[in-house]
Amino acid sequence: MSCSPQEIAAEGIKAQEYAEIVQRLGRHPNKAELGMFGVMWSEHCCYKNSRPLLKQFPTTGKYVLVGPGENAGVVDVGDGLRLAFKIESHNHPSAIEPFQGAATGVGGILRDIFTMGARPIAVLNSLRFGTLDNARTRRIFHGVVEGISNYGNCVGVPTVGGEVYFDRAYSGNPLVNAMALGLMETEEIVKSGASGEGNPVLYVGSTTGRDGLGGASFASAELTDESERDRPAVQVGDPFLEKSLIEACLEAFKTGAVVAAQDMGAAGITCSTSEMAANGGVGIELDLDKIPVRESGMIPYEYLLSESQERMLFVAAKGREQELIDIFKRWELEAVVAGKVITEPLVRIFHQGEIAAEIPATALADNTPIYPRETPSEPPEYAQKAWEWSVGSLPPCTKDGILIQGNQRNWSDIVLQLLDSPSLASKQWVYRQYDHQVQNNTVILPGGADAAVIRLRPQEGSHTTQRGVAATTDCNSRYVYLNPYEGAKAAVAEAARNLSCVGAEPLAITNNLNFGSPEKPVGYWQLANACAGIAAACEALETPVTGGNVSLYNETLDAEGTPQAIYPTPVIGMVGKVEDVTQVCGQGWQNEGDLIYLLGENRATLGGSEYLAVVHDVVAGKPPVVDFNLERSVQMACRGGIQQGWVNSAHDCAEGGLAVALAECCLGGQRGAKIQLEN
Amino acid sequence: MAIQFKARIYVTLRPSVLDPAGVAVQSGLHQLGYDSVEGVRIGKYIELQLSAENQTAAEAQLDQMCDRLLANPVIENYCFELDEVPALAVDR
Amino acid sequence: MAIQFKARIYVTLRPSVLDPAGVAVQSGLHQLGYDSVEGVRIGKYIELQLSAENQTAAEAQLDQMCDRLLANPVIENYCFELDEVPALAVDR
Amino acid sequence: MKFGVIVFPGSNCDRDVAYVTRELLGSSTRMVWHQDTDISDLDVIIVPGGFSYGDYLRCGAIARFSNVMNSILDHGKQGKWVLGICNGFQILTEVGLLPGALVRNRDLHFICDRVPLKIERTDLPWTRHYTPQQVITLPIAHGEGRYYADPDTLKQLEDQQQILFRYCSATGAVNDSSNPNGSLNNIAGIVNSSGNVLGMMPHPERASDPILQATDGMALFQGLLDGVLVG
Repeated sequence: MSCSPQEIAAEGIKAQEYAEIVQRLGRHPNKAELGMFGVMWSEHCCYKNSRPLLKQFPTTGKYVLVGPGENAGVVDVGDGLRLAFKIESHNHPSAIEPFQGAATGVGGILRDIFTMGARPIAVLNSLRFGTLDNARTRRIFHGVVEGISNYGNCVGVPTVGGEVYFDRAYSGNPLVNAMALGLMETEEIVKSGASGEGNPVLYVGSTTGRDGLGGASFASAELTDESERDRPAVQVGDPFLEKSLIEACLEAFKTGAVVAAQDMGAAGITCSTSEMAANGGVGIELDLDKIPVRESGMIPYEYLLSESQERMLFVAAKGREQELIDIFKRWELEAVVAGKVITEPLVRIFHQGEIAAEIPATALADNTPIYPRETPSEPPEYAQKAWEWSVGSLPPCTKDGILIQGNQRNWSDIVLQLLDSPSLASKQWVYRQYDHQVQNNTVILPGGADAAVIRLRPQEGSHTTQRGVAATTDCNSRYVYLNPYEGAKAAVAEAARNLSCVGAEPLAITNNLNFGSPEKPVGYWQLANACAGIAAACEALETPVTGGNVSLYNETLDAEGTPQAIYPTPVIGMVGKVEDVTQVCGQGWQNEGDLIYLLGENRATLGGSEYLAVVHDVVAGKPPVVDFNLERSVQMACRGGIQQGWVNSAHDCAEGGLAVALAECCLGGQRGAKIQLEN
Repeated sequence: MAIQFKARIYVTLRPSVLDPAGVAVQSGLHQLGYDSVEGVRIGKYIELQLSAENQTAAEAQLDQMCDRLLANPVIENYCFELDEVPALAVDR
Repeated sequence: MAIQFKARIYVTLRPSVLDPAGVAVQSGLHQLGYDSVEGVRIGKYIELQLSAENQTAAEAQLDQMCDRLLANPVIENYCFELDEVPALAVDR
Repeated sequence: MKFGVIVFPGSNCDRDVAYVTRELLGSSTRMVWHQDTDISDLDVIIVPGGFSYGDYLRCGAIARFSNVMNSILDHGKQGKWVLGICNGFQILTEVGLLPGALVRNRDLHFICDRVPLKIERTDLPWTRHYTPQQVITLPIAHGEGRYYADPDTLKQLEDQQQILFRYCSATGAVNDSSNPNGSLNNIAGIVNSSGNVLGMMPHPERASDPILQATDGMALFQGLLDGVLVG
């Protein structure tokens, strides 16, 4: 019996995709199976529009131990220490319910880390909101910060860095990207591929309910005013239970009795069973009757698509499952055998004794639809118009000031206006709400430097080391909007510069691609060129991509129905190696009389600058072009100077240029500076 | 002449929404030996006074206040009780 | 045969304790134009079910639970309502 | 000198405290699971920071019923050392080892910062390595750290000098502007009448490791070590 067009559309499946499903199954799918395909073939889970573009990323390098395809990337940070890290987005849930949307974003990214066998040691977040003169934006901003603060503080992982931007382009669609770092504690890195016919499949963690139903496919649907009404697609997190889950999982992994593990993120049971089966080239049978529930009368569709939080799926070594269950009981967590590994590469779901769903695992998780699209060769009209901008169009100015709309402004007043704009102003109101010192490894406090620096302190063994890691998240989305290729290159270069400014050697990146609809030519032009820019920069700076997240359809239809795309925002999360945490530096001036050096060339370009946007309300011009040779040598000189102890502080010129950078160094060091620009 | 009312508002999580606080308190009560306790749900209790023309106007005002601020319709339900405060006992 | 009871417990801050949440909500309501609102106090509302021999035993049990866990006498007062749950409507 | 650090499912700072007493102070330290009951081998019990039971009802509300709490009550009543840090302080007030309560911060936000504190007395091992009225800086990280006690209790605390730490300005001024969370009388840390039980919201263990630059907290642990041996 065929599914109705409404049912098919409701699952976000296109007509030709439905035809493909029928062909692969050799029959029509039932409601549960349709829902499983709907969520697994959404952009959020299978990257059907972006996968062809992601293939061009460099993913191998001498420090990379695990690249894309697993729950998180892993790099070697020296002395046998291995760092897991990843970034993920919770944009759409945060627009509907800011507190829980952001909180569950933190919970989800933490699970991606400890499911690899790593203890989470730090969290960063990259946030973008509309302008603060809008009441709804203020409500979203307050809720998101409080949600991150509540979850991170309760789970005991320090929130040590990140960025916050405010721009009209995000008013209907905030961006909430969370990045987490973890220190591997298990001998072997725990992978997600299931194996061993007959091995029991263990469901561990919280109970299952109807919350967040369809969260995954919802994440790829555009946010309209109507979506405000279909609100139940929001999950509620329990950080206290997650804290116990971290301890219990790490304890379980160290027994060696866990063959594979996967976090239940978007699409819950469907995603974990199909990905674990597909990654292992085997099948999984699961009995929904065994799943601990907190609501009664749930149908297979609801079990399979529920996005209840704090749940994991394990494959245990046959015969040792009770050993694992006892560990979870000690931490007052659910742990039940819910199925087993089978050789046929199928996901077979039972409910009340009958087969509720039976689908080839690879059909769900591996060979999923891919939409290679042609990148428009011609830049869109908005970009061409913007590139015609020239400095000449600005009012005349002298060394004393500038005449803007009839009133004379001096340069001090202009710098103060820039420093006062929310995107550049101090973010202390935000990070003061995050516990950024728990675990006692935070070497540089938030606001003190261009990147966060965390000491590596393994819990077990007498492994005393002065090693550390540095981390940052960066993206100037105005640059990417004006020129996706150069803007994306600049995002990677800025992340590497920020790490070099604390003395850390950049190793690898994770990335969160937040873009509009790829089905629109402008959207795809932005996505394709940005991915090319990331690939070029990662190649040139030797920072391979170890994975990440794609969030498309970030657009809002306002009341009149005109689509408002967000700025294309490829957030780069980069990690760096710190040989000795006592040899790092911040951005504030340290001593009176120290000399101030400008590394690199001062090629003044106002294209896409904060000055143009904030002071003149103009978004135009060509953003600066990154010269990789100069970039490499400037960063090497900076890192070398710090390691030799010649450099007392370092800071990169980002938004607001030289003037704002100098002001920030003065504020950080509570000292002034006398600057002689070449005349 | 406006009448003074005393309102008691109960804001609770919608049944389908996980209530971690309720779960933690329930297990706490069980540990204390109160095993028969079930279905613990924790919500907010808000007391306030307001003045309005009459009972229906007060109720309308209260409904609006709950929808716009006191409750989060995404994950919470609300109900309230409204009593006229006798004129002399008006609590200034 | 034990009887099922439904309890509604209200835990409020003692008047002497500053209630910043209440103050913040009151100013929020004023900003939204509800100027007549006064005396906003925010407390906890707890729902649960328990079984006991009879009404008095249930009340005694509930008093104990409030004193030992649900309320902190140093800063909070509590009161509760207790209703028998009709046998057939018992929520298993 | 043997230290015991209590571990609740929601404790976050238990390992941080153990690192200070074991690695930095070189003292024997044992982690005590909250359901254990035998702590007779221990001299100092530290109830660390964190969210013990998720702190949903009230911070520390549920933790106080863990099996280990009765043993800690006896340990305190026998005059042995008990230190409650942040969530630990909240638990000690809930269990009645210390008077008063910790309620939601005046400005309704969680605060993670470094704040100046005034040492009110130095005749106890906890503060013997500080000088009277000295201003030190310790990290705080809490959402419910506003100390409250009824007027009689407050008067007793002041009269019997049970207040050990007070929030103050960098120059030692005790006033409203130097009070981060609205605690009555700027109270940041108190002892019981016999001085062997200390509860404090600031985190001394987060200012004890020289690698992290701030070390104003180490003297508290050191004082306990030296004070007791001599005393």
